[in-house]
Amino acid sequence: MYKFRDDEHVALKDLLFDGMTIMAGGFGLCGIQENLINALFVSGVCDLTVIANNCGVDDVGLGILLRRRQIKKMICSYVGENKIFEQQYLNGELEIEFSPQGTLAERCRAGGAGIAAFYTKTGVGTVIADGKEHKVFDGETYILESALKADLSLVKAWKADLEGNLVYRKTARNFNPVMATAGNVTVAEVEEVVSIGELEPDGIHTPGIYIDRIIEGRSNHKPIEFITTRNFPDP
Amino acid sequence: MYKFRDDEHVALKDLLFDGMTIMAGGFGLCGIQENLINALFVSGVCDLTVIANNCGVDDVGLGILLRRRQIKKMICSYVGENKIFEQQYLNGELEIEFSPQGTLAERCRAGGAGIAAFYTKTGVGTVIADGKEHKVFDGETYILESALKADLSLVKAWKADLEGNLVYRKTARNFNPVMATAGNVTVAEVEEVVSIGELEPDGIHTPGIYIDRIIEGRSNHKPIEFITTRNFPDP
Amino acid sequence: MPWSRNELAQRAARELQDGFYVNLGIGIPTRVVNYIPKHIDVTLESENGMLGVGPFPYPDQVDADLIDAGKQTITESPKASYFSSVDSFAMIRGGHIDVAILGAMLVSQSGDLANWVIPGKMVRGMGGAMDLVAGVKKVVVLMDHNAKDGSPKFVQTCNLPLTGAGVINLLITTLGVFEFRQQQAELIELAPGVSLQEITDKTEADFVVSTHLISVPY
Amino acid sequence: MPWSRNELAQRAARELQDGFYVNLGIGIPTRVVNYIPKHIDVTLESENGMLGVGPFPYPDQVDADLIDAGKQTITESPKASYFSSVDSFAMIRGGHIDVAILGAMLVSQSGDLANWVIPGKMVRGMGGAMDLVAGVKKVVVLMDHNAKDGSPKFVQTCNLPLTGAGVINLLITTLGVFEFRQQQAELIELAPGVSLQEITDKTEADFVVSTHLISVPY
Repeated sequence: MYKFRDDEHVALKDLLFDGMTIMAGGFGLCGIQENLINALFVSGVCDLTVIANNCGVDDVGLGILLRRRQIKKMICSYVGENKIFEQQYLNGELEIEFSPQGTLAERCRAGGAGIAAFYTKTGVGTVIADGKEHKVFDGETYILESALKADLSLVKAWKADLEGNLVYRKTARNFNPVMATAGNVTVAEVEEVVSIGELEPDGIHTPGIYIDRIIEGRSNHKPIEFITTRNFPDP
Repeated sequence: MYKFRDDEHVALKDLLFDGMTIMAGGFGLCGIQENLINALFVSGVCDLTVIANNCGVDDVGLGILLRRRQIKKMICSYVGENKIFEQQYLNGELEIEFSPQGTLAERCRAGGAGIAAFYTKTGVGTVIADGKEHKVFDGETYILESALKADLSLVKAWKADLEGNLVYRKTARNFNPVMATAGNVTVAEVEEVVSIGELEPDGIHTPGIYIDRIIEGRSNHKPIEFITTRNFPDP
Repeated sequence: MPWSRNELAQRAARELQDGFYVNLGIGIPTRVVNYIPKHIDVTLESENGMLGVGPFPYPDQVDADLIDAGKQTITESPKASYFSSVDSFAMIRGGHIDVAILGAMLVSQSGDLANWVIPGKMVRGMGGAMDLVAGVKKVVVLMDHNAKDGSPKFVQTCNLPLTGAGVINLLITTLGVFEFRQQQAELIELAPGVSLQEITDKTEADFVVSTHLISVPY
Repeated sequence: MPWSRNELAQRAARELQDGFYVNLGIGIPTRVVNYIPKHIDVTLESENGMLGVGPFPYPDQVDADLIDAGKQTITESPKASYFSSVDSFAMIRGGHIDVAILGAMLVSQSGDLANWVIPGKMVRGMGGAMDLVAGVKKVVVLMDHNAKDGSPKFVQTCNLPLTGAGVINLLITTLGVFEFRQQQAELIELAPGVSLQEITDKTEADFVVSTHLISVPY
């Protein structure tokens, strides 16, 4: 019970400070924290370093934070289609650090799992390897990549119980479970809060130990970036 | 369908060779591969390097392989109560490499995940750190631990579908999912094989991509090392 | 006559075997799915966290929680499983995916791939492409043999930022098929009616010609 | 009079706070569970892969798939979750467990812990102990102040292989409580009726005495 908060503003209020680092789960617009991101926008917290796979689009997801110039630096694998982002980047108002998607995920995992750094083959021979330690294992070259941590992690799940055990739905899982582990404080936005005992213990994706606060999202628009369909078969 | 095999002998027959490295999931006697280990025993394959958290007890689990002196080297975190093991070790017939339990798990994960090595705090200042690379990150000292892989991984799950998607039950999960990822070939022993579509896609613990062959265990004794109970409450 | 883009996809589909786990990149590679022989069971992976990608949904099946790595709505096959981005890239980097089929801007004669920076456009990021080419067992690249202005895309050295160095196993262009061994390209197949002279003229890269070159008159 | 082993466990329970996630080692530490105040909600972790360890089962509830890290049969609490050994030690090493309470053979004045090699016996392995002491936020050690032969167990330097160097935050012995800060031990509490003279005589380690030393006459 003590983890549940009434709304997204209450859940974040005392956790925000200018210059902080925030991790946010999500892939494109799938599995993003609509309500918590809105609370970030309303709070006006600025000079943020944001670690997320993408930065939303102009009017949705993390993209809305660009309107008030709240983001100083993005650590991501792909920017996405975002005009304001492009403009601020080309003006030098926004810094980007690209990390290959798997390396980004693994760096967050390392941050949450007490691993300081790891050797990966990804990026060897590319600009990503510039300035990084190289080492040969079994005749193959690897580069050293370091852990990422955040002051605050925002995650979106399908269901939570009051202990903070989380279950995600389909591909909305993506970066959410790993980012839940790498925040100094982690706040989860879910579609439904259920009683303790309702989630199957063998089926829990994120154990409650990683979750400090939970809100039930007031709005769940779940926008879709590209709707692709096939035609109904002929009857 | 093509992954299912009739029994444990058929499943392993063409995969075994003297001097090979085998990983086996399980913690104590919980989540061990009773039938597959029996097939290893029957096959007589020898000079094995076995990577497992423990080595069973005298008459159960991996311990039975000691009777025919099939194991040359164990990589494990805890030997357990095993007289034959002790005897063969003290006679110099058996080599042991101890790895702290979390480091052992992480080394197997690295093997399966394309990570050559990683820096951990575990073991700094102990004999485990002897001869290993040390490096300071953010003022703390870490040691470099390397990946483990196997020619063959044996895992035990509760249920499998014919695609090889696995679900484990309670603490019988332990090392099984990670070892499924680090074998050149992985064979799963399960209590029940179900049709494709019967397992909830959000609840699958090991995706079928990691599983090459499946058997339904003929015997499931599931021995318990220490039965501890409390008294029934007074009526 | 050079292969059409659909024929590129059709040729790539011949690299798939029964039981393979496959990752298809955005663009032409997605068309490969239309040419997988019916008797072959292939499982499609999407690097945002699923195995067993199904076809696009009917309009009433669209689910915002179910998209592929191209952010398009999809469906799940009966054997589908979902996992996190961490587990997805552990699978990719760990060499568990059998084949990745990707597009390219430039390919070098030593098997370097450049496909994440488009000249003159803002750099949008490499997404999962660097992980895929570094980890997947076999990397197949599909591309037009030449750019729209006729300039070669199979070159001696890529003058664009690389996605991976020496990572390509098979290059299928509109004019032919090249196999890479020890970072050396070998022409193994010509598109129907394409001559060795033509492909040599339109290629900047050095390559050897297979003694078993497949060449079909148009 | 020195604390009994149950009183050690009782004293250790006072280190627990509402909402804490706790790992209890084998031996005396398991008794801590009997002294957790009713109004405090503590979640027990077992490093073989679960959070929310419940009490021992009734005889008809015994489940071979449900054991703790000591390989004893247990039950699950309603908020339980299961996970793999990899995820369990990611949790431990990543600093997510609030307190680990462990036993010891020897403890040094700089907070070194030796508890995995028993002199004269075959080395059975460290299990998860090295990971726990390296990763958990607060490491509390419970032990008899002296060995059966009277020799000190709180020493200047451990002459047994270490489980971790400088990892202990709080040492609770049968004679008193020591806190470690910057690898320097400070005596903060005496067992009832134990004098500063007695504990000093029975200790080989150097320690400072807190200006707020808690000392209760027996």
